[in-house]
Amino acid sequence: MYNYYLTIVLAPLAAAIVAGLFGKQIGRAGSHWITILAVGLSCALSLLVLKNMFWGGAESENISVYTWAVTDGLKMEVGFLVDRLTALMMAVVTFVSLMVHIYTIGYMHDDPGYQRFFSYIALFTFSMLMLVMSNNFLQLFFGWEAVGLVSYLLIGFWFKRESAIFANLKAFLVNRVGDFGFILGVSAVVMFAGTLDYAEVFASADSIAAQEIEVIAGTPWNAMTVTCVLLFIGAMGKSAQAPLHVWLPDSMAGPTPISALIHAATMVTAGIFMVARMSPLFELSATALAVVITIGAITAFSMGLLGIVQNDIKRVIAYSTLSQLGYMTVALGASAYSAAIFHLMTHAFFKALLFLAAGSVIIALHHEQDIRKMGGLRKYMPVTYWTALIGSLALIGFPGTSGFFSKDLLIEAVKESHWHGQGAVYWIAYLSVLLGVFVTALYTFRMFFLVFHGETRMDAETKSHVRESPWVVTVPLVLLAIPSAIIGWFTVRDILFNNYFGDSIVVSSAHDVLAHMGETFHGSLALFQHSVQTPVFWLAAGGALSAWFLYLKRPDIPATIKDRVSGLYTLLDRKYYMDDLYIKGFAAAGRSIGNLLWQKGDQLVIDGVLVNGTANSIGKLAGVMRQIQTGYLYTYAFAMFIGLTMLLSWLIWFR
Amino acid sequence: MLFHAILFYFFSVILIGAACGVIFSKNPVHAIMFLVLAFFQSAMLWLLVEAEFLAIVLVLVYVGAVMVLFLFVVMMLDINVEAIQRSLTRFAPFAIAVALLMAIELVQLIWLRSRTDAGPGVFESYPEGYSNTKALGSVLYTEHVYAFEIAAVVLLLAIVAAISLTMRKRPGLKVQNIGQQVAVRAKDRLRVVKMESEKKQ
Amino acid sequence: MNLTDYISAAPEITLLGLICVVLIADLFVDDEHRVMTFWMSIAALALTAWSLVATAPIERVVVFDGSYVSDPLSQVLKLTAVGFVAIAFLYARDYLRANDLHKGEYYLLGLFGLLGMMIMTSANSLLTMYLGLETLALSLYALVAIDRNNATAAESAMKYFVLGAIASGALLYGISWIYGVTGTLKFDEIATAIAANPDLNSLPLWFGLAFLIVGIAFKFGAVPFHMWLPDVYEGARTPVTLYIASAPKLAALAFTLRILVDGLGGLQDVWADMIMVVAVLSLLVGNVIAIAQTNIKRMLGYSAIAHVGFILLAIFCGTDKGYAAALFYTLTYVVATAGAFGIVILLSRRGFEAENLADFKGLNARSPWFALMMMFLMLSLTGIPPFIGFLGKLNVIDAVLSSGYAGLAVLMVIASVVGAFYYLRVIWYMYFEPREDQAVLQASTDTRLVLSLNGVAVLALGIVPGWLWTLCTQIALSMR
Amino acid sequence: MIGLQHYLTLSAMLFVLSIAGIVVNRRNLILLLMCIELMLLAVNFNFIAFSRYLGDDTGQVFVFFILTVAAAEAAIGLAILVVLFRNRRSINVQELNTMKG
Amino acid sequence: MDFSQSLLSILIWLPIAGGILLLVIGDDNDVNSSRSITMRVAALGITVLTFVFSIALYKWFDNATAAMQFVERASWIPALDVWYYLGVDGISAPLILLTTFITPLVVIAGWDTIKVRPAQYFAAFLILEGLMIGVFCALDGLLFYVFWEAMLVPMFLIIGVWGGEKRIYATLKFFLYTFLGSVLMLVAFIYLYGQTGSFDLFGFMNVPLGMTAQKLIFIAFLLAFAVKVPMWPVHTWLPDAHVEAPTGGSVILAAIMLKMGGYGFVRLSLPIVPDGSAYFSGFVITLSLIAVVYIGFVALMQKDMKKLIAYSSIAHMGFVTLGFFLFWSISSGTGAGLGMTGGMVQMVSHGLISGAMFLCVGVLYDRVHSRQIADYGGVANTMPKFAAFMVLFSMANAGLPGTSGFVGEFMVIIASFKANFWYAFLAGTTLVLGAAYTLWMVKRVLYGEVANDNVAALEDLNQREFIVLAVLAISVLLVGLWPAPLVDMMNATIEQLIQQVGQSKL
Repeated sequence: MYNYYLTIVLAPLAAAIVAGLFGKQIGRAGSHWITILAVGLSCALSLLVLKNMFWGGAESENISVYTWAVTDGLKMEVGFLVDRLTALMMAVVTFVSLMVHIYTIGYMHDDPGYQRFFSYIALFTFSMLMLVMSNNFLQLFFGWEAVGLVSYLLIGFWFKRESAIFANLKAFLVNRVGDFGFILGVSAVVMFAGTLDYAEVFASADSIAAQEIEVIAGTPWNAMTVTCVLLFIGAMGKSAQAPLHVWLPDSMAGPTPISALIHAATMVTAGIFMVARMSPLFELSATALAVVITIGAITAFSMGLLGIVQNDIKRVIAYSTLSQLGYMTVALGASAYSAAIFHLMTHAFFKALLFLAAGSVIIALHHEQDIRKMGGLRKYMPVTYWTALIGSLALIGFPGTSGFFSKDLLIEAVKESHWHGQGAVYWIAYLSVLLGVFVTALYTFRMFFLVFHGETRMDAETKSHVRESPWVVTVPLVLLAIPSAIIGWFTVRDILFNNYFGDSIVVSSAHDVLAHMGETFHGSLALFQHSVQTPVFWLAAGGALSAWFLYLKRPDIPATIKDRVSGLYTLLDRKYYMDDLYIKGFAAAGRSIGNLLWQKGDQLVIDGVLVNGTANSIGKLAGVMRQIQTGYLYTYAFAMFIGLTMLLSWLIWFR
Repeated sequence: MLFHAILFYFFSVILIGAACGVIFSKNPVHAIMFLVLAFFQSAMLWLLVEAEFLAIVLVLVYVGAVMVLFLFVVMMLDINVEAIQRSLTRFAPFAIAVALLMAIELVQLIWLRSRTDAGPGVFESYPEGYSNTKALGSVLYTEHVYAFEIAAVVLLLAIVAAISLTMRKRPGLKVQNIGQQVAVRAKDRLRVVKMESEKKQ
Repeated sequence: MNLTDYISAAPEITLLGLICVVLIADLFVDDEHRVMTFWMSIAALALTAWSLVATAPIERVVVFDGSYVSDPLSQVLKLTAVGFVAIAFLYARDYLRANDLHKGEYYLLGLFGLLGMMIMTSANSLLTMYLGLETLALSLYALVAIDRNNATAAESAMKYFVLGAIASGALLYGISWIYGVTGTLKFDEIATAIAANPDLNSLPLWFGLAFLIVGIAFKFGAVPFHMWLPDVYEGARTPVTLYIASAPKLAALAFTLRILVDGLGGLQDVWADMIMVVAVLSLLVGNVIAIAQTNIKRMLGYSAIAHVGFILLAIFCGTDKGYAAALFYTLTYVVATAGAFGIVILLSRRGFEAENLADFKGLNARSPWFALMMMFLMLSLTGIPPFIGFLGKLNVIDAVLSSGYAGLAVLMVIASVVGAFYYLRVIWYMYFEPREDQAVLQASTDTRLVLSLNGVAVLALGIVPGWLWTLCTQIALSMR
Repeated sequence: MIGLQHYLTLSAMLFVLSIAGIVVNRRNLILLLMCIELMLLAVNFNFIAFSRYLGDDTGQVFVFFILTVAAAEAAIGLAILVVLFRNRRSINVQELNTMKG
Repeated sequence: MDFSQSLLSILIWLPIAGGILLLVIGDDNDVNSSRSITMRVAALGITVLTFVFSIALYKWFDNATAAMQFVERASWIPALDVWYYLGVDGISAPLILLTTFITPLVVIAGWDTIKVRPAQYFAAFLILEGLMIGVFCALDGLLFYVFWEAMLVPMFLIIGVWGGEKRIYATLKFFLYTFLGSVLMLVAFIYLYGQTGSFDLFGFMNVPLGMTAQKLIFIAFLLAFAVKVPMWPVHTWLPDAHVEAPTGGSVILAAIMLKMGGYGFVRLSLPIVPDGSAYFSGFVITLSLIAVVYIGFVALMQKDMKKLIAYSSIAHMGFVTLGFFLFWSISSGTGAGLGMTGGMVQMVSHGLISGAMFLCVGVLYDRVHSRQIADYGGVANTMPKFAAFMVLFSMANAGLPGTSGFVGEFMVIIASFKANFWYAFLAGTTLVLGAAYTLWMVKRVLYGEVANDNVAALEDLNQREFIVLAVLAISVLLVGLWPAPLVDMMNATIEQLIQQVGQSKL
């Protein structure tokens, strides 16, 4: 299997290098072919690996590829840990990536940076695979940052656009804030476990939990809590959890395919994956889990609300992604790691689908992204319409769709988690995710109705050109719609309750909500049948109906509401002023501190006073001292005279 | 002894007075005269301690030669005495204070610190028939012959230096060159020019 | 008086005889062939050097009833002095010729000065020391004023003369006290007297010592007895400055070592303190004021003051290492400073004195080679390795540290950093500024050759300094 | 009883006076030369006094040489003075400051 | 052919001799004249040859031992017991390789852009190269100092002659600053010489010293090395020197000369005065952290690209000193070695990255003659290849894993966490600050619409520039992806160093 793994990882890398360095030579077709073939190969092999795991009963493998460096007893290696969790992630990543590759042929058809784009997304695939397949923290961090890099490059793909290059810088920096926590977390791991290797770290998890660290002198904290919280800060950055979420909506400035791939399906879920991967550690710190669930709950609800007021189609989906990531995080905090990963998977499919559908709409409308200028596209773009509908239903958790299974059970798990959690936090989390369902449905269908139903609001010029996208666009839509619709049915039992993940996810029995739920789980069908009895269903339905009522039936009401609660609206419209906080607060403060230190510290005090000051004062001293050399003979003689007298005085009186 | 002391103080007071005169007199010629006076007083004082040879040399060399040289230079330079209004430097008071300080130190040294046994050091009188000149002469050319030679060098050097500094050939000076005059030949002075006789116009 | 006395003093006698020969021969040389005098002087120097080598004593010899001493110190200093005088003559020749100053007197006075230096180096009594000093001083006064039509030269000569006379007056006064207390003028006898009677080590002797130190400090140009030095360096014509800046430093060193070590070694704890104060002041004042200079001769004058600080600090240690370091430092300093003035002379031409720092602008464009040489010399003076000046500083600092004065060592190096500025400024002008003077450098081949050798020497010596240091150590050990 | 100390004191006074004379005089250069002569005279006093006190002739020999050298010095000093005067037409100490700083 | 016995001498003297040869060939300001071409080819040939010899050094280097290798020992100044004593170990060999690697690139980078006195320019670099290698090889204190100081001179000239407008201020500041620092080191050396009777560095390491002496010596060393590194607050010479230096000068300055300081710490401070180092370790760490944070903020606000990179160099070198001095803060277990290895790797990596960054700026400067960020914008439109390189190096500068910039930072942060959470916290801020100042510059320079006519007229990299940057890019990635060969070279030496440092000399 070792060669398979290497191939899975290196094929996209090789393709990326070829397409990137020799793009001109191999031409546009050459570059998309080579990358698609490479990613296709990866995908096929990943599915093979997944199959072996799922049905073949293959054991997880921990392989070292090469030694990166060894020093001072710390072994730093590059290697693969392929277990069931990894296998699932690999399959998801390569599959979505492949779809996006194909889709890109159509989407980027006229772009001058065609080869570059393929190179980037292939490189991204490589990076993401390195991340998920890693068997140690070093490589994890490598993948972590590498996907960040590609994300940076892709958000700024259209580097002439001010918004794009602003967004990519912002994305990178905000991610870096997370990485800052993450690297400290890795350091903590090394400090307490003395190794970077997952297996060894997990093996010594108990000893870590037994240690203490005084971050603030005099207040010993549990080492595991510190480690996990630091690691989770990394996850917050990558998975865009509040308050480090601000980069994700802006990242929509990049081309739509990468919004689908990176900013919805794969990269942003790296944080979720990482926490799940670190479950042996997080399980040992209740405090860390409480932090996780709190952050997740805040993100899930508050980001969903923002989705309602957005008018940019991609931004709506982006906020939805934020909200869904919040859901996953909540699940992590509830120790329902499997549920989080399950939702991660289904979300990857339907959110990629939604983005690609949105992209399809955007191409059709010549890069118009404002949903107020759309409407009634149903009749022009049937394939897009239907696939988008599937995606939307999955997103709101319409019974039977993949989203239904994952979200419904996730919420259930959160509800259940109160019995091991720390009281209020879990109730708040539960409430948030529950209300979030309504919100999700509301903004999803608001967007859906505004885009596809109602009257057409675009100008005549555009209208005349609107037609369904080419097959390279629609085929991926269809291919993604299939799993979005049905995959939940087949996998929910195995993933959540049949201990599919085995050893790769560790849940202490005291926290094991899923096992608890598993006692009452009677299969997908039963779940489907009981769906109408759950508040989730009614909330979702309520949300969708409200959307229908407000945006199709009575389009005048939203404006009225807007006026009534203008304060709230402004708050939402300004995204809780978070951007202002970052840009006018932190960034501006950083710049003024920089200026202050530079102008006052470096230039004035150090250079001006100390360095040049010394030099100048020596110069001035020279100027003063040379005055003594008057040129007059008597002064000279007098100096000698004084000198002599001084010597004599010293001898006679002081010696 | 008392007489000796009276003489000493007499000459000393004049000597110091003359020295002050040198320093403070307005006219350089007066200053030179004061200096001559000082030298004379010194010679007297030296005689008092039986350093006859040096006393004589001082008068001969200094008064007889050096001071004359000074006088000569003052005259030659034709310094406008009126223009040189004597005045002291700005820090003269300060300088005098320093001088006083130094004088106090020296006096303190001489009288208080110089000897462990108090009381002035006494000059032993020379025995009868002692010749100061002879004594000096006998060591000068034996023990100090090397120094003596160097002194000669110094004088030679002074001659060379003084001449090289002050002697100058003035380019515009009209002087006769006797040798040239004597060696002159007629053809050098007289040129016989043949020319055509002029025709009458 | 016997023959050995005269054989021992053969170098001085030879030189004196040759001076007389040159003096007379010069009368018969007309202005066009004045270069003959130069060659005769060189020949005289060569003969003197030969006689020095030929009569080099195996061990310390004292003759002329204790007036004259010949030992390794005197031999080495005399030989190097002869060498530097020769170099000075060579550098001076073209300059003098170009500026209508080419008279026999420069060489003659130079030779007289050399004789004075040799007498000083070999003096074993305060009397001969004084006479040697005056021989040197009178020659220098006259040399400074040698350009009779130059008002600044005359002015500086006058200043030099008056202050020099005061200094020798003070020196004499000091000598009289030493004589009065110890009853002798000979260094070895003074030392014996002090050793024999510790009571002598008291204030009267100290006062005498203080006056002697004034003389020493003046000769070296140490603060606050340095005031003459910048004016003389600036005012004198460059060849004269070159002369004053080089060989007489060696004589001053001999002067100091003979008096303070040979004679008054027993009073080391007294003079060390005085020397230290003077040295530290020199170090600071010299380096700081040099920064403000725009005239390179004056700047080098202040730099000389600063370097004297180093030399005196080495002597201050009062150890063999210190004396060796002082000797080493002086020798190496003189090499560099002679070269530097040589370059100044090289840049000058008829009617144009390359006195200002600005005259060095763009030298690299005019003559890369001599710019390089000047850079070597400046770096050596700064004390940058691998140039010899560095090892000089190293040895002095070593000596100071070995005597336990870490603070002084730090002060010394910091002063060097301050000093680095003005040396670097010369390099800056040569390399970083565009050329302003378009004239081609004119110099005869032998001057160019020797100047190049001089520049390369600071590097070569820096790379192979061992023999010189060994020599200096041996000399220091032989002094007592 | 007149003895060593008296002569030394006299010499010291002369010495200090001569230095002071050089320092306070700001007009006439030739006066400086005379002060130097005075200074040497003071030194001579010292030597003679010590020589007599010690009963040693060397001191007097020294004085002899000082007189010689002083004469030579005076000659050169006056020569320089003459050169200076020829160039400057002045022997004013206060005008002797073209070089400074 | 076995020349391993004189390999180090060859490495030192070959370039110096080459420099003299170039001076002999002489200057010709016409770039295309045959003399000029001969001279340049000679310069390149010599540097490449030196590099080839250094490969031999790498080949024959024995990773297993901490002892000095390729030792050469000959008496130099017997009177002072000074030896021509050379040798390398795991901490000097990588730096020598770095030196020989960077210099040919500098020669290529200056190939035809230096119009004035090219022979002197190249000669200065060659001589500088030899001297720098000398510093890394010297095992005799005096020899070390000689190379150390002599190095200043060529750099002084490089900045002064071929520098920018304020070059004279900058170069004087550079020289005097570093000179001031190093003279005190000389005093310390001489003191140690007084204690041991020779300048042998091993003698220095073995001589017992009292606490006061150790403290004073440490301060003297600290000043010398802190200026060189440079550490806050003695860093202000660096931005000026970098900004005014010609591209090659900036590259050498950043890539190698700054390493002298770090090298000095490990070669001299730590083993010679372990207790002094222990006493001051907290102080040094504080300064290092200030460098990381303070300078990070300062770099953010720079308007001049070179200045920005210069400031970023200071911040990055903060990691080096931080790594070296963590030893005493780590109470138990391993980690100190990690810090030291991290510091060493950071030095090598910073050499590559900052060199590359300066070369990038040089590429732009050669075309537009401005270093101001504001004068650019949208360069990626006209110079895509260049932009790719610049982004890569910027990322490396920001410490992206997979590039060499990450390796050292990673190790040092891990080690500092072991020492103290807040050390790691402050050190870690570089992840944000480093990215912020580097990428903000990238954004303003490379991205966006074409800002002005100058940018519109830019031509992409020529072959020469491409080769230089490509070689650097490959090495940056190589070290980032597989630092093991580099780290293995150091391990044994650092292990021994740790032991040495752990033993009190009191």
